[in-house]
Amino acid sequence: MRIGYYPGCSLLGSSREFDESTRAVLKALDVELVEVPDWNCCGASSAHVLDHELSLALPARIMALAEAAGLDEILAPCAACSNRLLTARQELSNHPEKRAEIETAIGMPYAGRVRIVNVLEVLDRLKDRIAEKCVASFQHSVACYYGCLLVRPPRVVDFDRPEDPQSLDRVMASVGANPIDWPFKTECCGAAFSMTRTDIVAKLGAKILSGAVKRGAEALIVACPMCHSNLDLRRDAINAHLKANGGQPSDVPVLFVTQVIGLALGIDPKTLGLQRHLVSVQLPKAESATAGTTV
Amino acid sequence: MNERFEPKITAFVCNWCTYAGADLTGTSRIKYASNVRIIRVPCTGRIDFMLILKAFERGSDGVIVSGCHPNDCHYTSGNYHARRRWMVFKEQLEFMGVDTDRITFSWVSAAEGAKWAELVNDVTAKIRALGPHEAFHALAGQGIN
Amino acid sequence: MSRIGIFICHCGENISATVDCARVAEESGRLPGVVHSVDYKYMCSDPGQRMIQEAIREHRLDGVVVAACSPRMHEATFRRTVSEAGLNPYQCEVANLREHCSWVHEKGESTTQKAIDLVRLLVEKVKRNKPLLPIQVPITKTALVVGGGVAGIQAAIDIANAGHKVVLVEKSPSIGGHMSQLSETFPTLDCSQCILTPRMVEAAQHPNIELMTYSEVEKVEGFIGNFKVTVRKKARKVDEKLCTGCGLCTQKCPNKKIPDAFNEGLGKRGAIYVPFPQAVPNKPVIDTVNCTFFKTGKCKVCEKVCPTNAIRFEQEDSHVTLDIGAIVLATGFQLMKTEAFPEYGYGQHKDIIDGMQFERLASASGPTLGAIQRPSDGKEPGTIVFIACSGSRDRAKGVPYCSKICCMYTAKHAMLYKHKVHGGKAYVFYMDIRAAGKAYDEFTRRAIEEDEVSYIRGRVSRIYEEDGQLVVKGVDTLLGGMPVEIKADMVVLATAVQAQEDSRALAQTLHVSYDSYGFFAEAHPKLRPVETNTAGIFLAGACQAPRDIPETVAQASGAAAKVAGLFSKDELTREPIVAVVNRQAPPLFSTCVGCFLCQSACPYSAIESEEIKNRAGEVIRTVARVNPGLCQGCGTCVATCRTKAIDLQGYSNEQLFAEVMAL
Amino acid sequence: MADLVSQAKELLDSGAVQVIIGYAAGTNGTRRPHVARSAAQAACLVFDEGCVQNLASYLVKPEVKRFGKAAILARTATARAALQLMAERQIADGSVRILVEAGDSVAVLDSAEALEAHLALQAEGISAKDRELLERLRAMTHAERWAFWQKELARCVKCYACRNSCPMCYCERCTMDCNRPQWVPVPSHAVGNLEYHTVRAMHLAGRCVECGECGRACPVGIPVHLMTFHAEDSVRRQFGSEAGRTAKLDYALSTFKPDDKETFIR
Repeated sequence: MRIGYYPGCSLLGSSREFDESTRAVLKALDVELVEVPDWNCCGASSAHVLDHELSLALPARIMALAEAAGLDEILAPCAACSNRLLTARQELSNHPEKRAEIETAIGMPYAGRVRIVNVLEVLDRLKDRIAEKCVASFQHSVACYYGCLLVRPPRVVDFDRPEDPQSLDRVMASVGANPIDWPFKTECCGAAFSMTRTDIVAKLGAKILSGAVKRGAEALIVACPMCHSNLDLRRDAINAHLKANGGQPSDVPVLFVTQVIGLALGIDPKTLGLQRHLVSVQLPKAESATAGTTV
Repeated sequence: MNERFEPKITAFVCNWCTYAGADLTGTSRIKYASNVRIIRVPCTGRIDFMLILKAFERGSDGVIVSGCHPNDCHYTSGNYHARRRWMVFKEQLEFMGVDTDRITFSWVSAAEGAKWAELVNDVTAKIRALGPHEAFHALAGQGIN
Repeated sequence: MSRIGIFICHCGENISATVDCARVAEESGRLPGVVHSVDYKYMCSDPGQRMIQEAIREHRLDGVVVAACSPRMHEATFRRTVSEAGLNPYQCEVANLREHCSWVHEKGESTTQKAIDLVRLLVEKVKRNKPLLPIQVPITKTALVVGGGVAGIQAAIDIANAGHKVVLVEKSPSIGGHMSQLSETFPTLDCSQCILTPRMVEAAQHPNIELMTYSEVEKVEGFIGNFKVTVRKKARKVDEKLCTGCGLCTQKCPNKKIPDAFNEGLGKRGAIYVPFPQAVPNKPVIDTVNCTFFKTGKCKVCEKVCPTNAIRFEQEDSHVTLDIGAIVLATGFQLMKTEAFPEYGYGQHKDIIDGMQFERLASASGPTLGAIQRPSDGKEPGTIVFIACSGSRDRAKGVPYCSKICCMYTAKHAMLYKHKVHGGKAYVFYMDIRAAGKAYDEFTRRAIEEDEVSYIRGRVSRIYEEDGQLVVKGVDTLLGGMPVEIKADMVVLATAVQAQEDSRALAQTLHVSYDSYGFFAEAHPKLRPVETNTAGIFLAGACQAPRDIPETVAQASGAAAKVAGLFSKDELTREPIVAVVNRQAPPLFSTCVGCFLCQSACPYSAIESEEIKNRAGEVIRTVARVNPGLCQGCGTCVATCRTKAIDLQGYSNEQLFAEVMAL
Repeated sequence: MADLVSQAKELLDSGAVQVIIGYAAGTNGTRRPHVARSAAQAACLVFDEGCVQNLASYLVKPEVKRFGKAAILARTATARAALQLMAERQIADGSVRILVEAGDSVAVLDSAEALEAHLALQAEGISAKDRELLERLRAMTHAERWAFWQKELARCVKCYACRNSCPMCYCERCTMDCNRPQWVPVPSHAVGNLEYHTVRAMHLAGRCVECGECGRACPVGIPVHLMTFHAEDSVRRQFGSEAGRTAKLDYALSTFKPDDKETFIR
């Protein structure tokens, strides 16, 4: 299996471990990742509110480059990236008249052939192979946290059930984890407010975190760099908010889905970038020998 | 030839949807090309494919066939039967080398007065660009073998 | 040679402003077969119509073309005009010079030329028109009402009071429908049972009404005035004639753990049961799915206790065929289930209920005898949240329409709660308050102002359980979009009103059309709201669209009036625009070869087979025959027939061919 | 086919059938239709590769029907025609014995059900040559196809041999002979020829059993069968049904599915 790969900026910066673990896991699953050559910013968080044409042109260039490279699928692990790519792809396919304009802007042909997939789709597809290659089952109760961008807006992303997604739960179950039933799967984490309004992030993050802990989660599993940042990087703020409001601070770790799969496949924690987290990944001892990893 | 070619367009429309839709175009005073002549039938299911051939034989440069949208047929399913007939008829004409760009099939409901005007204008412009239906006219002009 | 008269109308200036009417009259007058051609200011006026009639007499016209507005407007007028002058009405055609010409094109030569062409086409057609006679169809003066809710009951009573026989078919064991489940009704808060029960009894005892409960319509054949309806009477397993309705069997049934559908699953009933105490008829049925005897072959307690030996375990479903003249569909609605809401916990949480469940809780005859208790632990909820538009006006749920009744019943629910739970707190999340109706807005104002129900304008994004309570997360859009969180003991979802599960199948059985949501389609949304497109079938109540009780009853009476109108005559006159299979001189008899490929093309099953016999009674050939009572005149068979053996009167092959050849 | 003659004699002698429609040797090694009404007449029956003519058209002829119960030698196309004729109520189920090749002898199929079962195993009958011709025509541009057919149809003398040889063209009064209105001009004329062949193809769409008899019958060698082949193929491709495969009436042009997929209606 050969698949295009678009890491985007987050995976080179704040979420390097997502990039590292994705590459490591897919390599272990015999998937060849072909990085889109000369890729650019997807335009997330600013382009689509400032300049509509730019918000189409930026993703279009990425997809056009992938087409030129002979790829028919791009894996964009970052939820914001995949969302922007999907949005542009849909708009250009619904309005073919805009295509010419965009082609002029990016200076290359764009046929709209490339499909965009997120990391859950790919892992869900591979779950039989994962189960087959699993050497250390991840026997922990986990809260699968999808966030907003993976499933919304349903008309654009057309992925999983928008109100109650299941794919991450399925993938987690395939490596022996116990995904808990909880109502915060798609609640807002504060996303881009991570920098500008940490107070909001603390409030929203506190809800999600305490909701998971109360229902017995030993780890939160995410597939979006922003979710991870808000729940991991902003943990001090979240805990402070919890403390101030009569809640219970928590050091439950937040893992990328690829890191969990990596551990289950027996990949070295360092390769998976577990050491990069601010909340250290300490899991209670489970029956499985390798599960109680401390990094 | 300075004079603009004015194509002759014949429309076979069902009484309940497209005919009424064209009435609405009128009551809404939406202007459209005057090239079209409407022949009213109760239902698209009634339209014998021979009528279309005859319309071409009589010098039509373009033909419009229009009725109720699927599931909206006044007679519940006449348009579904018509749709199948056109699906085969169109392929057959293409096989015979007849220019099927000159036949436009459409669903125009009784509420789509604007769509009717747009349809007639589009078809008129398209047929004008294609020019007179020489191939068929030439046949009609030929004598008996 | 034909003698055609042409009458060009100016329609004031509506036509003459862009069409040179005088020239149209002049040029059309030169067409072969045309003996008279004039133009006039208003053809549809009295002098205009007289002008046509005089011309018919004077010029011995055998065909008339009126070139005026759309035939959909005045074809009937002009056909009447010519028939008064002694011409067959179907010898008159109307050319559409207004809607299809003068109003849509600029003044000029091409517009006048088009008008001339349109007239010419119809002149060629009318030359081939044949005098047609209206079709007379006898009427069976018995009505069938499908559905025994308030709509069906009202329609049945009204038709019966007009002196006609009615068969009222209801699929459940009792008539009464959803209205019998309601606690109180808005905006008067009178008890639903109290006003409905007398009507149920009236329907049951009316000499003109035959009640068929626990029965379903299985097949409908025929046409207006002459339907043949097959009804399946489901086996009650109880002999209705012997049963006195004493209720001993229902009390003694040892299996009392079955969720009670009448109480929306909030109560339990036995395997032999009467749906509710006031049921009509008050005769029990055995639920064979749950009955111990039918599951294990042992028990028969009901049989043992029955004082009249009315239990019939061996009873089977039976079929009855009815001759029916008109049908009223009153099959009602269903509520969207709470299972359809993943964001509100998929219906998994016992204390998140729908509106009908709340009705049962609030009903004095309900499982809690009218006490508001939450289903999970029977506690009285101190805080209750009502969510209007649950599923309604929500494209993602496939219900973009307004369910119409929820604003009102939610206000009623909140009010009933406040009246029963003093000191309780009630919240209502809403999008808009739609309280258009007599005394409706006053009612919702009363809920807000007098009963102090807190109305929050906004949607609820999620409900989840935490620490034994339900956390309702929503937004208050009047507070600048501030998030709102309410810890509630119980939540009531005013779920969307939807078409019945089997409405599409029933519509197909009856050949009536339905909309994309499965509601039956009326013939015209404004002018024919109680009729369907199928002649002789009428609509009442929420099977057509969400309706409240007053509207439902009004529509039921409207449908009943239509039926009574139909039954006021012994014969029905129908338009002769029907298909006919040709007849030829022997030995051919007909060009129909009897392949019957037309049969499946007919949307009305109007094509029958007919045997042509010689004098000795031997069948010479079998040909198709169109039943003129069933044929609606679409002409699909005509275009299907290879030998042109079927033709459509009024739009015959000759007529259309002539029109095309005149192009 | 050693047993054919003895089987045929047996059928006639036993009174099971009164007439056998089959083939006999013609001139120059060709095969011609042969109608046997007695054991003696059955002696010259043959059934081999040369027997290509679709004999089903004889089944509906009153002259043949008059003889009594018939048996017919049938290759796939003839069998399909017989079944389609049953579906169209032109011959009654059980009134005809269909004799199909079975090794050295013929198998006798005496019901529509048996015929259906037999045909379920037979592939469509278009020859490789015709298939290739069809593909070549389909690959042409509109203008080329127009030129091709105009050149071919210019030779048509409207003798109606194609119609008369077709087992499915059994109408007693054809549309072509209809004169009120005169849908298609009587003489052979450029417009009339195009209309006639379009009508023929449309009337056979969903009913053509793909025997190619019309093409063989054409005295001036126009490949008229390609037009009906294309029409039948169009139905098969778009609606999935095929003529002469079931005795249940399933005519593609008088049935429909609400979700029939087309791409051209706007």
